[in-house]
Amino acid sequence: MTEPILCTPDETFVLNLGPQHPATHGVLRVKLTMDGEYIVEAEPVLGYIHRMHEKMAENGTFAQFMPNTPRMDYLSALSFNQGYCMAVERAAGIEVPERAEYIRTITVELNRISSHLLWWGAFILDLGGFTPLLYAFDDREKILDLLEHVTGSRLTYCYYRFGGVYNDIDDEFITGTREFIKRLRSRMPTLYHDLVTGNIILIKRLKDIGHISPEVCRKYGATGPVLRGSGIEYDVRKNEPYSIYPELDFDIPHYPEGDCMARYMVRMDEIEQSLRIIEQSLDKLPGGPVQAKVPKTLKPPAGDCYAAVEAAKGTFGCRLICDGDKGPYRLKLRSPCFSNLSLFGEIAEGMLLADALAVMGSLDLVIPEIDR
Amino acid sequence: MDTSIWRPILYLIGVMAFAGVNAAWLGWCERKGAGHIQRRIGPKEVGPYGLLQPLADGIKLMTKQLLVPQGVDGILFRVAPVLAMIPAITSMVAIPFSATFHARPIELSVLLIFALASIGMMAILLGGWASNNKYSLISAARSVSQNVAYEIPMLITVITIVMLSGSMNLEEIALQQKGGFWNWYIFPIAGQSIAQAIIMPVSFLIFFTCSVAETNRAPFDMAEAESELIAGHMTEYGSMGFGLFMMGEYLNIVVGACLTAILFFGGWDSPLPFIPSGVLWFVLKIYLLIFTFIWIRWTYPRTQIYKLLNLSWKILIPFSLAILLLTAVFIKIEGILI
Amino acid sequence: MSIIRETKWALLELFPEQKATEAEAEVAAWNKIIADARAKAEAEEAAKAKAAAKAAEKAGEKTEAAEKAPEEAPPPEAAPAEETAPAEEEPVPEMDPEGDPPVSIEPESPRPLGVLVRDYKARGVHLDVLCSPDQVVEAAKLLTGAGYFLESVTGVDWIKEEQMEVDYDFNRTDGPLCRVVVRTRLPRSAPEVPTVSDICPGAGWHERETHDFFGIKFIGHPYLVPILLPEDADYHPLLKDFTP
Amino acid sequence: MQTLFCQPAASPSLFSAEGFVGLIFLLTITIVIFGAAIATTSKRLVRCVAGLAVAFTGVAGVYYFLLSPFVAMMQMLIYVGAVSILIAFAVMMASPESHKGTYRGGVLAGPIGFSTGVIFFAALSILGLKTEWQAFPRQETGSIEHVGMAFLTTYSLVFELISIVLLLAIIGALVLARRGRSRV
Repeated sequence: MTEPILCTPDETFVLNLGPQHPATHGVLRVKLTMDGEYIVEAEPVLGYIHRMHEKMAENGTFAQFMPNTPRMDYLSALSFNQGYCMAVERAAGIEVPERAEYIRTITVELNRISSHLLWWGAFILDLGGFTPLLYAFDDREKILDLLEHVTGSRLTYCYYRFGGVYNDIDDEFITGTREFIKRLRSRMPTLYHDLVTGNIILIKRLKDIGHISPEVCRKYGATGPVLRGSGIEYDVRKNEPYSIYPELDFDIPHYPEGDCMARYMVRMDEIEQSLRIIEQSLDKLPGGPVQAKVPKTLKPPAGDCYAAVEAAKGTFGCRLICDGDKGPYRLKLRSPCFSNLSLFGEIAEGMLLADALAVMGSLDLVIPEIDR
Repeated sequence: MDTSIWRPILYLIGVMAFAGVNAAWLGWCERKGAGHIQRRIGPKEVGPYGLLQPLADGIKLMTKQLLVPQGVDGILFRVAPVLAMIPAITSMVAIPFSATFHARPIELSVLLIFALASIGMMAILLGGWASNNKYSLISAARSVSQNVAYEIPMLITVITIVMLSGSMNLEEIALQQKGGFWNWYIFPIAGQSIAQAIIMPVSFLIFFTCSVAETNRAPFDMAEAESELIAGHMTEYGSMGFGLFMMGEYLNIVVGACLTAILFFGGWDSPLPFIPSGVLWFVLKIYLLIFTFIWIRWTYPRTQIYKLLNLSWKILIPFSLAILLLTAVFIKIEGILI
Repeated sequence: MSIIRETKWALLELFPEQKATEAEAEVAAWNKIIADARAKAEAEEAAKAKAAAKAAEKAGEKTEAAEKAPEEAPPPEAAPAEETAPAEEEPVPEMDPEGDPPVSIEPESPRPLGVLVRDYKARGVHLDVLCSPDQVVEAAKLLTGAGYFLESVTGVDWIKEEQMEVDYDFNRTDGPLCRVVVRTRLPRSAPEVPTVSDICPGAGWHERETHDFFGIKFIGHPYLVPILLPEDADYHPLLKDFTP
Repeated sequence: MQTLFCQPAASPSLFSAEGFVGLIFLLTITIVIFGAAIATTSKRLVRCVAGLAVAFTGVAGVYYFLLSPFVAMMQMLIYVGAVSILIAFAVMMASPESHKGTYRGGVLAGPIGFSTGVIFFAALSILGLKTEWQAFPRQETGSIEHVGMAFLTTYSLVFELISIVLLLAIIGALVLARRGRSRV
């Protein structure tokens, strides 16, 4: 760690990073107090695209809120779909058919890969490498095509229903997915790892930069790849198994270094693990219905429940409080990036501007999800 | 006085035309090259293969209003883009395109190019400062510290070549490398002296790295690192102010490529003795070098400013000094032997 | 001991009354189990005496095993919790000192302060703590000391009851799963609760958000300014009587 | 050149090579004076530095006129490329705010400066007028060998002194820079 240069307060200046800035990936503003190129203090300012999703939930029925979920984290929309569905299913006591759970797993993992691919491209773009973004988009395009085929939309999927999924998958999707797995597996080592991961400039930019200790993660409640990059083997899919994850064989990649490179490697490995999960789910895919019998208007009994899923960025939690009515009495959406970003202020101190932006990129922020 | 005073003037006009056209279509080349590197097509809508895209861009830039934001230093803000362009164009005068195709023989053409390059640095500095924008200011500070750091190893490597060739005249240097590619300074096979044979490839690497850094190109584009500083010193510039900066940048690349081609690749000399040499070879070489610039830019991520400076101060400068010393020793030894 | 049991007993420190009754219930439950086991063993012994020689051998092994269990019973403090009334006539389910405590009965609303064990399948949480506002900091300290981290903070507006609720979701990253929700009820007219942001800095933003949406004041928060709402916002949109 | 000033009637036509050269000479002189004027009168430090750079460029032009391209180039490289940029750099780093004025000294600063300038100018003019100027034939082509030899033999002291110029520039820049900051 480089020590910040000691200085009197009047030698610092405030740099407004954002709300429109190439590195903030959206409308995030970071108020940086700088001493030359060193950051003395960093304060993220949020809320530029706050849309009050939680109030919208209270105003409608359970089903009416469904299309709001993909609008939060538009990059891993299905995870948010699933989190909300799980909360409602838990409250109403709905059992999801096995085939639907498999389909959910396949699609949500595809979505996770697409989210990680986009992050990968955008992160390298933050570091000044332009080309990988397009390679990532090339592969992501295939996922979008596949998901479009079953869900009907390309980005803001609203595919899951309480008690199942909207649409059954067909052979075209299955063969397409298998082909995609083969394709990505063949491209990963050359295009992704040889070109970028092994690049000396990239390694120098990421190694020993932005060290986040497990203690800091715990203090701020950081989850997902950020936490796993700090060496903690925590994944909701394994620690709090939901859906069909207990039946599948996959690992949780984790790296103890806690620097940007560790977070980078976690995500890269997660892509491979997701491929494994999809492959196994496709092999085991059972027959049967994809939608349970669910009453037309859901009226879960009064009470509250909590459901958490592993979204691409970390734990997405839904606290649903019902009062026996047609819609939620209160819906709290615990978004992963909100917590992940909150530690930025602490770790950015004394960092170079360029490094701080690398760290911000490595947190994988999606601003609509933070602001909700 | 030289009576052929019109020659440099006409040449200058020619060079200006060349510069404008070149900068515009280098932009096209860059976009097309980037496109193909990124497995997409690149510009294709305007004209065949998007060849008229630069025209469209130029018209767009020219018809836009030159916005002078509030709080900027008006004069310096307007002067800076021009200042970025002038030295770049002027240094073209010093470059011999072939044995006959040059403005006028300038004895110290290498020195002239470096002298003019230092003015170009001033443009970024003033433009960045006058913009009254913190990003621009940081960018100006960065680019100056970067240029100062990289000018030193670059000059030292040039001095080794000057020592070998005994001349600061680019024409003279090019002529010394004539007669096949094995005579070019970069190739260690059959050079004129032992010193060249051993040292030149390393020297070339240092020189090329420095010229990438001096022209503010990725992976050393600290001054306009868009994820950190938006567009650096050009953040506040629109229309032709921006256009001039861009043209200046492309011209600097051309000058850098020309210099590299002459110093290390024999200038207009053809690679094999039985093929006639000429300006075409020179153009081919510089465009190959420019392609390398583009290729590097679209392949590598950006370095970080302090690591960049460390690279210069801790690696390139000591190495280039060692090379300088070695060259001097070799030349002396050869002098004694012969 | 299971993590849920451990956490429950740690949290019961906050509620001495519930702790006392639970401990008593534990002892009673254990006594009953021991008594049952003895009775079972005796019955089996009687049956064994009647049985043939081969069957007698097998039954003997079982008795030994059954007799071992009561000896392992822990002292009352560390004893596993048991909330179902021990006096119930139906046979008490087999108790495993390593296992999770059984689910609490759904309490009548308004529920008393204390710790409840929830059905994870239906609720998504394991432990549900209702405490008074001034116990929140203590609870947070206990939980972070036990290796938990704060996942989120949120509020609920119970307008009919003229109350506000603040929920703190705790989770842990290492070891087995245990989700704890700590709730506290505040009067709706003056919702104030001490901040936990000095114990878990991550709470800082969540509390700011809750303040934005509900107007709940977190006493001692270092920087309680709007985070998601505009900086000059003086309204709290998640209140049930909010009209835009 | 003197003919140009003394005998305007006999001055060569503007479009001849001679006339054009004279024009360029006048231009360089104007650049020097213009730059110097900016450097001394401007209220913004950065503009002063820019003016200084302009003046240096003009001086380089004069050197070129004196058939000494090497010195002209060095003038550009060292004074414009290094000294001015160092100063400008330091001034910028001193304060991020743009409104950084030049430092105004006491009441006596103006008159003293002015009189020093006048005395200097007068002395130089007298010297220039009194000296019997004669054109030196150009001794050599200014090739690298000659320059190198000259640097390391006849003018070695001068060569070393150049480094002091850079040192002075750095110190001056630091002095300028520190002034804007709080005295710690």
